Amino acid sequence: MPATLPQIGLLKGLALTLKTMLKPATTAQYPHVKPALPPRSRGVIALMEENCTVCMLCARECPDWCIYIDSHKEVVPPKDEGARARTRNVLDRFAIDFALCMYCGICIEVCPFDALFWSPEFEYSTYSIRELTHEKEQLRAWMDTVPAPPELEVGAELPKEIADGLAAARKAAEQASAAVTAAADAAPAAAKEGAGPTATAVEEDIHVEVQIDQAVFDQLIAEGKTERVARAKAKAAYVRAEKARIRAERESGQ
Amino acid sequence: MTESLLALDNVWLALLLKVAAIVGFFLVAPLVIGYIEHKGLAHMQARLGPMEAAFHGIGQLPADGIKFIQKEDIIPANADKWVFSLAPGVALVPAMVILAVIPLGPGLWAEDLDTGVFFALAVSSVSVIGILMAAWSSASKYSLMGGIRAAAQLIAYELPLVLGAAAVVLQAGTMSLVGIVEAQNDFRILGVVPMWFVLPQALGFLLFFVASLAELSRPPFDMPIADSELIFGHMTEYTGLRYAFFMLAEYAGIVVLSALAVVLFLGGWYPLPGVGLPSFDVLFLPGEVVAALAGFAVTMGKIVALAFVMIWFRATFPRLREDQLQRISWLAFIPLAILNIVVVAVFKVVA
Amino acid sequence: MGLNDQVEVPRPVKFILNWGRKYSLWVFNFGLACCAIEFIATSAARHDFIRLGVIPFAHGPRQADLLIVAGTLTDKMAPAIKRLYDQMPEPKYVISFGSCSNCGGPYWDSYSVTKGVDQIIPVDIYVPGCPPRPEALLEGIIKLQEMIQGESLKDRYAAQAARQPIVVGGGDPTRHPRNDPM
Amino acid sequence: MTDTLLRPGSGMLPGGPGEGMLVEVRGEGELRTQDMNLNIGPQHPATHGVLRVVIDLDGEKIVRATPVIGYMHRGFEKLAEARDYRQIIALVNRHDWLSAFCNELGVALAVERMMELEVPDRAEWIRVLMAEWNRVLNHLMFVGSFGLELGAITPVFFAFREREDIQGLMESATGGRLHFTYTRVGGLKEDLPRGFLAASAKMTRNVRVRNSEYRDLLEGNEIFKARTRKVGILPPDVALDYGVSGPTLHATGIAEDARVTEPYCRYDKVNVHVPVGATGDSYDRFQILLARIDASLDIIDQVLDNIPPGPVNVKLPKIVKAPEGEIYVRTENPLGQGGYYLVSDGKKNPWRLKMRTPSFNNISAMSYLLKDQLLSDMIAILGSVFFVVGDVDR
Amino acid sequence: MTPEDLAEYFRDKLGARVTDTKVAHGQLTVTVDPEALPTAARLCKEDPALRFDFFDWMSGVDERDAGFGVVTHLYSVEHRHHVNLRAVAPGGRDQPRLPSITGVYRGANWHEREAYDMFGVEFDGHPGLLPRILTVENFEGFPLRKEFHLSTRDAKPWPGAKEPEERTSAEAGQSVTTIDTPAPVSAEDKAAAAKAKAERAKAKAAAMRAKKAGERAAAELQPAGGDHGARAAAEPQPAGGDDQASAAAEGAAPAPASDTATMDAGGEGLDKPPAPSDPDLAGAGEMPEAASATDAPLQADEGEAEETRSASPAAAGEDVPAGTPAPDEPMGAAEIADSDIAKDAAAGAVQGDVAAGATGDQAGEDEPVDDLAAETASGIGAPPSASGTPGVEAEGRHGGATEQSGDRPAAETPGMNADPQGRAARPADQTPAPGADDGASATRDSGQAVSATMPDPAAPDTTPGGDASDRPVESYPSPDAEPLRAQELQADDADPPVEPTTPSGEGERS
Repeated sequence: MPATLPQIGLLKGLALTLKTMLKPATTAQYPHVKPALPPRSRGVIALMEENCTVCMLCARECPDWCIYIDSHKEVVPPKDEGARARTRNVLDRFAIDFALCMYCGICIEVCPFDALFWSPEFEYSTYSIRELTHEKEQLRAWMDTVPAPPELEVGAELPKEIADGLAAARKAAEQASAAVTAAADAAPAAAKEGAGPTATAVEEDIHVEVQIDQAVFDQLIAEGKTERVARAKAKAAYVRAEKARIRAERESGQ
Repeated sequence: MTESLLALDNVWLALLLKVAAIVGFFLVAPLVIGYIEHKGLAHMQARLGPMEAAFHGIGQLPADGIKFIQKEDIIPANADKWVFSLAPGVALVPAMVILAVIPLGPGLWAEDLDTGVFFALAVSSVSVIGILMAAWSSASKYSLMGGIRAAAQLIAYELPLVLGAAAVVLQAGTMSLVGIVEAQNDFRILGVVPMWFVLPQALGFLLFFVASLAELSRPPFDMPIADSELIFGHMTEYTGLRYAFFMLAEYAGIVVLSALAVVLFLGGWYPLPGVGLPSFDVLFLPGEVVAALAGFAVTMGKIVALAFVMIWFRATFPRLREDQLQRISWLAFIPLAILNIVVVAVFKVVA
Repeated sequence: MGLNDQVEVPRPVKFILNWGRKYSLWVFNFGLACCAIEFIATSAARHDFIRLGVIPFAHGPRQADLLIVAGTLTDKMAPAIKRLYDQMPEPKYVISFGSCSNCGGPYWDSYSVTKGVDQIIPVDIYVPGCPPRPEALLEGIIKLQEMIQGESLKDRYAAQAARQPIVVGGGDPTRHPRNDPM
Repeated sequence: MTDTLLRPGSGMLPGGPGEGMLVEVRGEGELRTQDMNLNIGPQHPATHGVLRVVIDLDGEKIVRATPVIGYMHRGFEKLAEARDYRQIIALVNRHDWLSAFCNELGVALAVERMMELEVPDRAEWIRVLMAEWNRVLNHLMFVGSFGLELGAITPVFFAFREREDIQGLMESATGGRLHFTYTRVGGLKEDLPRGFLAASAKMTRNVRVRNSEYRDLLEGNEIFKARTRKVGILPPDVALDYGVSGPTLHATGIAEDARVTEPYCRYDKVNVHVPVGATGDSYDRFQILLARIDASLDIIDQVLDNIPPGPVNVKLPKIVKAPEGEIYVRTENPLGQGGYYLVSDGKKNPWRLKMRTPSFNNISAMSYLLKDQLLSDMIAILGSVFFVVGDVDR
Repeated sequence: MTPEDLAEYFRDKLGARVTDTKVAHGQLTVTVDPEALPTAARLCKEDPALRFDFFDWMSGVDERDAGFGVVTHLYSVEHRHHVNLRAVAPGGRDQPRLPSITGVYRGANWHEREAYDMFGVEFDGHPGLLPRILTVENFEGFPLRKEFHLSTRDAKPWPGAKEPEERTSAEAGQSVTTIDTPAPVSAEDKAAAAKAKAERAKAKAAAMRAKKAGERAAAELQPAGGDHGARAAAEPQPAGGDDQASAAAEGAAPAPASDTATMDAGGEGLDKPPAPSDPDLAGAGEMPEAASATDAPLQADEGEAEETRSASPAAAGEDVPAGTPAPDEPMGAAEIADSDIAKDAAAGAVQGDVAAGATGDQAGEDEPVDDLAAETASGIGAPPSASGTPGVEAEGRHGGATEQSGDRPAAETPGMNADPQGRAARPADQTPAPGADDGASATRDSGQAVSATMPDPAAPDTTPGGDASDRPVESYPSPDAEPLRAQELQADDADPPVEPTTPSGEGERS
């Protein structure tokens, strides 16, 4: 027979479709049943405004240039009278254009102050494209939909902060026991240790007044560097020199 | 031979009632079949199908209808206007006309023609012209190719359809559909076992059923229409109500050809071979009306069962290439159909 | 052209007509890039937008009334989408699905990408994401359905009448002897 | 044969379709048949996106087929020159959108080899795990879409049922369903969430069972065999000449697989089975697809047994700069052999990043494959050469 | 064979024609002189010891002033070794030519067409380089050449370049000592640079206008049909002069980017990595001691920043913040825009001459119709490609597609009709949200303008939807497809003219 007579293949196919028909459907009826999303799901970016120090890193690292930040500087009056007044960056506007965003998460990864988080929220389609540019109030509102990060797999190395925290706690415990035996001065060091965030603990606490090292500045401008970079390098050189000097005094002092 | 319930003394009133019944059934049944197709197909694919329209999607096909009424009615500029507008009608009317002949219950038929089968099959071949008209007048390469393929396929599968029915007529001895149903009721294999024609003529039934699949361009024979290189075959250019007519023609075709198969092979309104219908009075309904309603329910049950098998095929099988299609029809089905007639004839003479 | 673009349709009739258009959105699968895969996932078993009345079997633009632009629209493809949009019969809606079709998304600075499909065809709903979740598309469709339910037919037909018929090719009668313009 | 432009009215049917078409008039006898120039695409009804094929038909037989590409060209190589390496990784997975992780992996490997960076062991193993899951996702999609091309609408729903489960698993680790952006130069973004490995083990068993369902539904189906047997046969030497790779090359009998010939990550510690076909027709390509799903599941099981503990990425300077020079890295993407030719001039963004994509070469062989085939066979062939248009046009 | 003895093998087989062989990262790159490329390829394919039968890929590489090199990668399935055949095309940067190897490897056909499309390297003996394989048929310019410029990156001021503004005490409402930057001189030279730039913009605008007027006279009038081109131009409320600023920024920004002189000189400027974390912008200051930044973010000393955990920038060496579009400007383009000098300079240039041909603008628009910026932008910088490269559209103009001079008269972008009530969502007023930062809107606006008016490529009768078959079909692909004439673009009757009648089809439209 030229054509293929219906053999077992067709009947097996029919049996399978009938079997599937009798089994319950796997549909999750969305509007009535909300999906259970894993904690890392990339739905929308939420901003914890308090953490943001307007370092502009996220706006610069974003491949789509879709984070718009306006800010201005404010002077914070000194807490106790002796100290100096500090200027602080205050965020005026932090908007993310979600029509442009490619949801790659680089801004969240690069933020040094953990101000940006992923939230699995996905229900924000709009009638007009301009409503897709969300301001910081909405981003702040999304903060409470941000779940806690999941525990890591067995055998994974713990993230740096937690690892440092544990190490610091362990060191503090040793020092505390050492303090019981040794003189009382060990205690304040341990206390500072615990308080210091995760920066590598700098023993001496030198506070240096920052100025421009004019010599370095002129030399750099001569080299053709732009004036802003030259200023920055000159200050760095000055601070380094200042610290070295202070350290030298301290050694010689002790 | 029982007389049609609708055969009243006033001819015009009877005519009006018959036409109303046919058009009513013609509009409602395809919607039911369409709904079954949506839900059946969905559950075979592990999903739910229309749910939101109105309680489990009952309102899905009426919603489609309401929407198609509001659609803009586009006629392609290069199209031949009149042929383009009439094509859906020509494709739809045959399905309605055949219903006049098909008995859906004891006494429930419009006209009991003596040449019932001949009339039904003759009218069913008119829809090919509708498809060709649509294809040629849409002035688009795709609809032209789709139309030509559809015509070749329909003509190829007309023969097994007719030959299958011919075997039944041979067996029943009459061309009238009511007569065939009655014949099936008092048909005994080897004189003792009551059976419908489906068992002795299983081959005929299979050919008839598969040929009606091809007649409607249903998968696995839907090469002319739902093919990824022919977009939508002859219906590519149709929008709005005209397209709705074509869809209605397709589902009505399923109802009509399943009904024909039920009447010819599956014993019409008889619930079981050899078992009659209950004809006692219930409440205020006289006996015949109760029997008619029960018969109608049984026939509809069988029609839905056959339609479900068509939907089942659609969910499972890929498409055949049209040269394979033609080869199956000419080289396999028609010889088998002739063989079937010969066997039936021998049995008719011997038994 | 009749009164339907001057007089508001009575409320119950309007409700039924809107209800019909709302639950029968035949979608034309204009899948371009990665969002097309999420579009197919939405039509597949787990999310199944046929539940909402969105039927994916519309083969050509002629039978469709919802165009979901899923993926990056490049400049070479723009005339094609313009023609397909023109071919769709009138009560038609467009959902722009994903950042690429919203406004160019990750390819905002590419030399060959159209920055947003709303420059080519009018868009009703913008679904953000790259690619957005299937549930996001479902939510977009539900928003569209709410809009359709509240739509006024008078304005729709007025808008339709205001827009001259899109006679592509200048409707030059000599092109086709038999085609005598009315 | 001359190209004659039919005057209005001189066409097959006066005023009807076919008039004014440029046709090649052939056949001297009274039965003058005319070829029809047909356009499939660029909006291809099947799920392949925007490939356009211009065909000259003599009746139903294809005389000449020319694929026209470029409808999805987004200029990645130019954009890569204006982005740094992390941003490139975020952008590169949008090109072959069905094998996002393998694309990212290629770029990361290229930069790491140039910087001679030593990636932690655990990161390498997790990369193999994710690449293989991505391969299963890709092949499931093509099992579904090949059935859809031929008219069977159910396999695509079954395939997506599995894809949804696997995508849920991948999303729990990377956060994305389709574009994971999980690789970084020097390892991965972060480690797997708890319970991922256990869920992976359960998922491989469940997908293996479902895989047998596809065999019943499609592979065994006689109509499917009739449509695909001996259709679109590609001889091995022509395949190599066009640079075809992946399942299409393996169907012709050549087992050229970068995971075996040049193992990267931890593929040398895992035995990779490369299924090979006999005749190189569409049916072989489909069978290889199903066999590759099983092969990938075996690899996943082997990886799950020996993922070592340890860190997942290397502490890198803030700006990653590839040193001067050029390098070509080959990886085995699900659709074929993907590669990255990176020329760097020491700055943070590459001087030239050429992305060698498998689909570009596979589709260039299409004009050879489609010659003298029937029109409906063309659909079977186009469906059986697995390609993604974003991969073709970059 | 190992790469080294492969190199040997090539040297003795090809002798002088091999100019140099290099082995890096375990891969061999053989540079042959251009004419010998086909012979080298034939050698690789037929030589039994090599048997490079797998044609992997071929692509161009921009070799700066040496012109363009083409690298072909071959692989042998049998011997499992690779080779990179490299040849630098003679003819420098304007006429690079190379012999084609489609004779040896059939796979080279598409790769050579791509090399032509991307770099402009012609291959002698190739069956048909045109029509262009990847870009739009009449795309002008070769994208992967280094002088081809991603102009969206210039049009949109880089959000990363924004600096925290120094607010006067009144505004900030707190005691703010206005911190005057130690080097007062920078203000003057900044203004001078801005003024020079504005001059250059004006000169270029004048030249462009002359050319455009000539072109517009040649191209016939736009078709009368189609409704009024411009979308309802609801103007954004200028948020605190932002529009003007961004207009100026755009006005200012493209100027520097345009003259190629600065392009080559400011090498750094070429590649515009938007993401340098550049030293002096980071506000981290010395992390360890001071809780908050000790002084203005501008004065971050990166010396201390080195060992801090957080992201304060490591690379002290980073000189100019490469990200800012203007390569040699100390400040980001946005800052120039903020300074008042540049604003009125640019505005002045723009306001001076309302382009005669600005079509489709409603009269009542308050903002000056700066059609000119569109012309200046499309004239300079990015080649006036009809492609998606968005000519800079001054911010705040009606977003929809207006008639672009010299381009195919815009197919009327539907949605012109302000569909007042029902589908207000129709983007009747696509222009940016009031106060939406200029960045976002500029992309969408600048991105919008040109790309909407698509040149209809050579009449592709895109199915489905049924293209009327009686349309004259050019034989496709014809090797000599000359660029499309304007009227052919217009008479795009591929789509059957549509006669919409009222929905329920009662009665034809009269």
